[in-house]
Amino acid sequence: MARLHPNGPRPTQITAGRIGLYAFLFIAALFFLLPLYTMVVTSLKTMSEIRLGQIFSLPQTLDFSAWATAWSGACMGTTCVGIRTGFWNSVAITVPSVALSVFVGAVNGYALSLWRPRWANVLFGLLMAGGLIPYQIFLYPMVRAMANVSLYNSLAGIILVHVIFGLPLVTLLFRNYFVSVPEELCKAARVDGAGFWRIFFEIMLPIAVPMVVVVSMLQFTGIWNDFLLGLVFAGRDNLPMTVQLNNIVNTTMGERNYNVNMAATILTAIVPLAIYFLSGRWFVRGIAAGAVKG
Amino acid sequence: MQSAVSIKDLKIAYGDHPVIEKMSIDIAPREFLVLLGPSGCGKSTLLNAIAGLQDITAGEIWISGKNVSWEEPKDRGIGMVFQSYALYPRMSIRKNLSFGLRVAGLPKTEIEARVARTAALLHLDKLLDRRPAELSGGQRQRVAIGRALVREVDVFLFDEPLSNLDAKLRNELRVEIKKLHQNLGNTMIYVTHDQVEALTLADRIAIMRDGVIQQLASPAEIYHRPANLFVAGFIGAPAMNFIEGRIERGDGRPVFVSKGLAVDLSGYCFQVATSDGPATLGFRPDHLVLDGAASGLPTIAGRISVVEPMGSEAVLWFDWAGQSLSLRLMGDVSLKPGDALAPGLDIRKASLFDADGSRL
Amino acid sequence: MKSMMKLLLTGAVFAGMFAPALADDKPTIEIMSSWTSGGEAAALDIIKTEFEKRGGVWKDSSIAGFGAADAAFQNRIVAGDPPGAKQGVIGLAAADFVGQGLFNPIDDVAAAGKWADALPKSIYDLISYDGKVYLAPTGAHGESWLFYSKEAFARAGIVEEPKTWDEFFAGLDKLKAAGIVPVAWGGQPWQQTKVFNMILLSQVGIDGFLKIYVDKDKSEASIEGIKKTLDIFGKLRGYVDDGAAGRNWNDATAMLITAKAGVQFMGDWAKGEFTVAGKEAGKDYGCMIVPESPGMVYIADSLWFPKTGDAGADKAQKLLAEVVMDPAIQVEFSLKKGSVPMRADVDKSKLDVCAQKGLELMTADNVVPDQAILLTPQQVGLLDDFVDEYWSGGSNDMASAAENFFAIFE
Amino acid sequence: MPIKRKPHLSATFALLPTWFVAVVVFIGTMAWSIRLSFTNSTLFPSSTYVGFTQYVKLFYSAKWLASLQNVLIFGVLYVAGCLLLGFLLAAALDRKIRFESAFRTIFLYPYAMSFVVTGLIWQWMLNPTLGIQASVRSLGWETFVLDWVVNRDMAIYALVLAGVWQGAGLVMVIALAGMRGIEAEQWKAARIDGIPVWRIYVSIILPQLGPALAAAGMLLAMGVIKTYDIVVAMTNGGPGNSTEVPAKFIMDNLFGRQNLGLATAGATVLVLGVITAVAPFRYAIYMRNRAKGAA
Repeated sequence: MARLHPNGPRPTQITAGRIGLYAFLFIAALFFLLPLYTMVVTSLKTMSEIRLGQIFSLPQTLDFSAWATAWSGACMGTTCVGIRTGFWNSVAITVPSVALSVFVGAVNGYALSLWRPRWANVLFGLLMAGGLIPYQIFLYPMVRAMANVSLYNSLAGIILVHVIFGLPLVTLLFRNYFVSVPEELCKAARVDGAGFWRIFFEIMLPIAVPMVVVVSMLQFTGIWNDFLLGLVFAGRDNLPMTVQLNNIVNTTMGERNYNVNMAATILTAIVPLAIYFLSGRWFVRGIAAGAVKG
Repeated sequence: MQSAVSIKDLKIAYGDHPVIEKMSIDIAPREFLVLLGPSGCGKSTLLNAIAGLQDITAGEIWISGKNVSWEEPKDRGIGMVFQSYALYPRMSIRKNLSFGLRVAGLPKTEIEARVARTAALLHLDKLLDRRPAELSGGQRQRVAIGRALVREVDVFLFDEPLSNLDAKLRNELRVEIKKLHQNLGNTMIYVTHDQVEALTLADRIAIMRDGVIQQLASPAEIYHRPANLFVAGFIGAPAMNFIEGRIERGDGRPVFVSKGLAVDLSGYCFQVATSDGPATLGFRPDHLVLDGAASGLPTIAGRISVVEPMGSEAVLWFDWAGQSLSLRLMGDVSLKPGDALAPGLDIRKASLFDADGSRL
Repeated sequence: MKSMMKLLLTGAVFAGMFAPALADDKPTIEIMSSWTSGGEAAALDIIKTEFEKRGGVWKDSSIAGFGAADAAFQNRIVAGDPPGAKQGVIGLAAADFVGQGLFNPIDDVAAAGKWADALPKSIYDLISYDGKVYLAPTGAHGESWLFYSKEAFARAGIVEEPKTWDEFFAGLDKLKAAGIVPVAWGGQPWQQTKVFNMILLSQVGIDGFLKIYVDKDKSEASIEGIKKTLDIFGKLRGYVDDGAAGRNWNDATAMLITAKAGVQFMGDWAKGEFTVAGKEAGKDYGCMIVPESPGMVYIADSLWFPKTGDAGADKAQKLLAEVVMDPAIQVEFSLKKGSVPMRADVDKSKLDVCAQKGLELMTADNVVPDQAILLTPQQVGLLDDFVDEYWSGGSNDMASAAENFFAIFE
Repeated sequence: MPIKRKPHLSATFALLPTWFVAVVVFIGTMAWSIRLSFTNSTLFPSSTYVGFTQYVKLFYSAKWLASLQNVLIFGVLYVAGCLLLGFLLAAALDRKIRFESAFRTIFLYPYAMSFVVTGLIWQWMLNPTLGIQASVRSLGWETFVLDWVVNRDMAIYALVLAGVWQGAGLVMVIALAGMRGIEAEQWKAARIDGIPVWRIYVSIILPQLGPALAAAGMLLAMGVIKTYDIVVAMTNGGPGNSTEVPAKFIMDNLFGRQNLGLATAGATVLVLGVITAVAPFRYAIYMRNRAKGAA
């Protein structure tokens, strides 16, 4: 074969490395997608088909009835209304919890890193230690305390609990973010006469938007997916979707409808999933903007 | 006359670690004071303390006849420019300029007028609606200066404002700042580690080291009559030449003696009475005369090692008694490395320091 | 933030003030149960319908999973805001609550309804603490059942229900030879413990069983019984499939329904799964008490009545206790739930073959209570640990295992 | 005259709620737990002190000991696995490939799923009679074995697998962000030096991502100690004690087994253990920062 005389742009080549790279990515994608695929196909099968035990096979006929049942017909105890009602409870719990905890976390991070009041390091250390305690152990005393201030079994109560348990993580993330903000910015604003809150709202919060996005998404996922705290603190009128999902999925002696379970599971996960699918790029951007650093 | 800024017995410490020890300075109205020193000397800390951004441990700070030691920065009547510009990234230039005024609750028309005025002064008119990220470094620093100007205060503080800029921009902005000072006539306190900035801008320079002012004087005084070895060595490029030796009074006239060199000191203007003892002779490269024999001055003979032509001038490095000395020449040079030379030393322009490094 | 918090707090307080005002006068009760799946919920609905018919207002707080429901219930008690009724087993599980004075007695209802006559004595004792009746029993589940797939038995050539463990294991071998999974094993601790108990009962008899669990008797006979039980229990390891560990009982039942497996040890609630799949007792699948067993282990559910400090709720609790013990309701409830009525004086005709067998044993008092009734919750947990450790540890050292067994009670 | 300008009151004030939470909730709960761990509390707190009895019981409990060992294995492998897979995925995505954003979304979406869902689905997938094993065998490979969930020796790795599936995406995003932040000139320099691509990632990029990966690791590690949901959903601690974890042990004893004393003893041991393990690190970082600050 005559060797080409190098001239002009170098021809692009498909190398073995390139093929290997794509092979790796496709295999990884398969690994990540397989569970979701399984859930979706199972939710579209009938129970008799599921009993055959071929979890990866496509459904013989598409049967959407499990979805309808999960959303509005599945029974929990003596009421059969599906997980529909829990959806709005989850929204009512998650949205204010996320907003409040992002706000408190941002203030904490800002105060701890840019103002460093007395004992700031001690407070931060305490928070980090608190973040390591398994939260099950908090239930008992927290329930007592919440009952004492009449917040037990209330929306405000469950929101407060989420904010408290979210504090270590959100504070850590915001603090690490604000540490990288030049101190001079804060000084300049003080010379301009702005106080603690003014600097926070007009200068620091706008800078921290990427971080707010990241923390919001992390918190949203965490709070939306929470089961135990919602079960214990929310009260029967505010039970989140996960508790209802558990009522459908988790049964000790009753029969299990796997198709309904899968449909209900996907329905419960659909909001955080949608958020990641739709605003994943903001999440990535937020992290790239220095949201998570050492 | 009342001082614009007055520091009285100021002490600043981080825990047990003192940064500034008992410092007092008076700065006159309209004065341009430069705080100069190597990094870590406490100059920025001092500036921050004046601004009210740094808590002080003891002492007082007065601005325009008012004790502001405990005041918030905004109440001290100061404007400040930072090294990193510290522009608010999410605000337009207009908002950046007007932020302090809005915080202070000034009427809208007044704010607009002031912003317009400042923008015109600093040629920022066309940039007002941009974000900081869309500006060049020089433009950003002009905005930062504008943010201080727009406050229309008596005292401006600059914290190494030009350090982040490239050499050309630095020169341009330096001139602008000087012009600004001449036109506005405010008091300015300017922190830098760049001696050229200090020498060109300052009315007075305070040279600091380890939290202590080494010399507070006009640029000329500091250049020509450094108060101690540290100041002498810190100011001037290339640095001052030093020769260690002794002062001896053989027949009543003081003579500096070192390695075969003997310089008659009768022309030197002693500040203090001296006795015999070890001393350091310092002289700037430009205080050597190339042709020593012709000038009738004491000569220091050596051989050229390096020639640095710089266009309008040149620096010659030559070896003398095992150390390298420098000499500055105006105009073109025809000398080459290896050539011998014996420049003359004008003792009236030289400096003498005692064993502790203090000027004699 | 502060004003926002304040707003939230006031909102919550207002909501709290107005909510109860909606349902006054009528006896209102909040029921916390773990009966959430089809049959269970339908059974609960029987009680609910009757309760509402008699003028009560029913607020459902169902939480699936006993662990989750227990956690929620205990936290409600801690908060001083208990529900009006909680579904739970009879016996020692409720003892601590009663001891702390947290439950209302329902003595007058029991006296008026002559519960002492209607219930087997052992049950009556287990719902009474210090001579007072506290719990209203809903129904009992037989737990010594061995279900088998008739199709699988036919394919393996097994014609008769095995009478002894030896016959049983011979049958299992036949199933294995026929390429069928012999035992559809549910490898979860609570299921395994139930199997252990049914075998234990078959080995030590009713008195021996009670001696061990009630008197914590550690005599030679008891130790020997435990060893024999462990022997049989351990043998079963050879007859289960790979997927047994962690398997839900209903998945195991599904293996019988599709004739992939031969037998399953389970409580009578498994019938519900067969029924849903359209299988009929006695025709498609068989139910028998495990070989050599003189009786049946049972678990009995009841309603607990915490003190709420609300007169309306007290009234409702009494009404609810009446409803639960109504003979007709007992049968209806059991039909839906697949359980056995508690009362001896009910109409048996509607019950299926299996339930009738169970009720016979019940009325003859040939039954022993499940460990959840006889042991404290700590001990129940340790027993689960013990059985699970023996099963999955694969050890055959019965002597030291028997030693460990008795350590549970220390 | 002592001069003490008032410290920044607003900042102190703004942190008051957090102080309240840290002191009352975190320290308060710990104090409460420690106190109860010395009592014989069962269903409700009691004030009969029994010394170290609960601790003795705790360390005689095979379940507890197994749970400590398991959480250690799980924690190390889970964090390491997430970091490794996350880094590899990020490096692959960094190679200017097509459909990058689609791949990125696919790798990240599991992070939106709860551990409960993750556990449930992987239990299915790894179950030998239902999941991957059965499907592969039905394709003809009769000896294929993937029975991690039900295998006593492998169950803990099944948890790791599910955990990595869920958490690797987060690391991938963080690492990718870090890679994009690395100066192009380093790539140019490395190309001129003729260094192979993989070598650049290992020797040049990886060290620079150190802090970012450490932060990601910290984020994941904070979750490890609380590992509960995934275990309950996937194996419920079994087979045997092979996947028992401390948080589950505590939860079980707190409610189901009505053994408050033992639960609080477990919690105390766990928290003190973690603090003694973490404190030296934090102290080292603190001292390093201080040294930096003073210089």
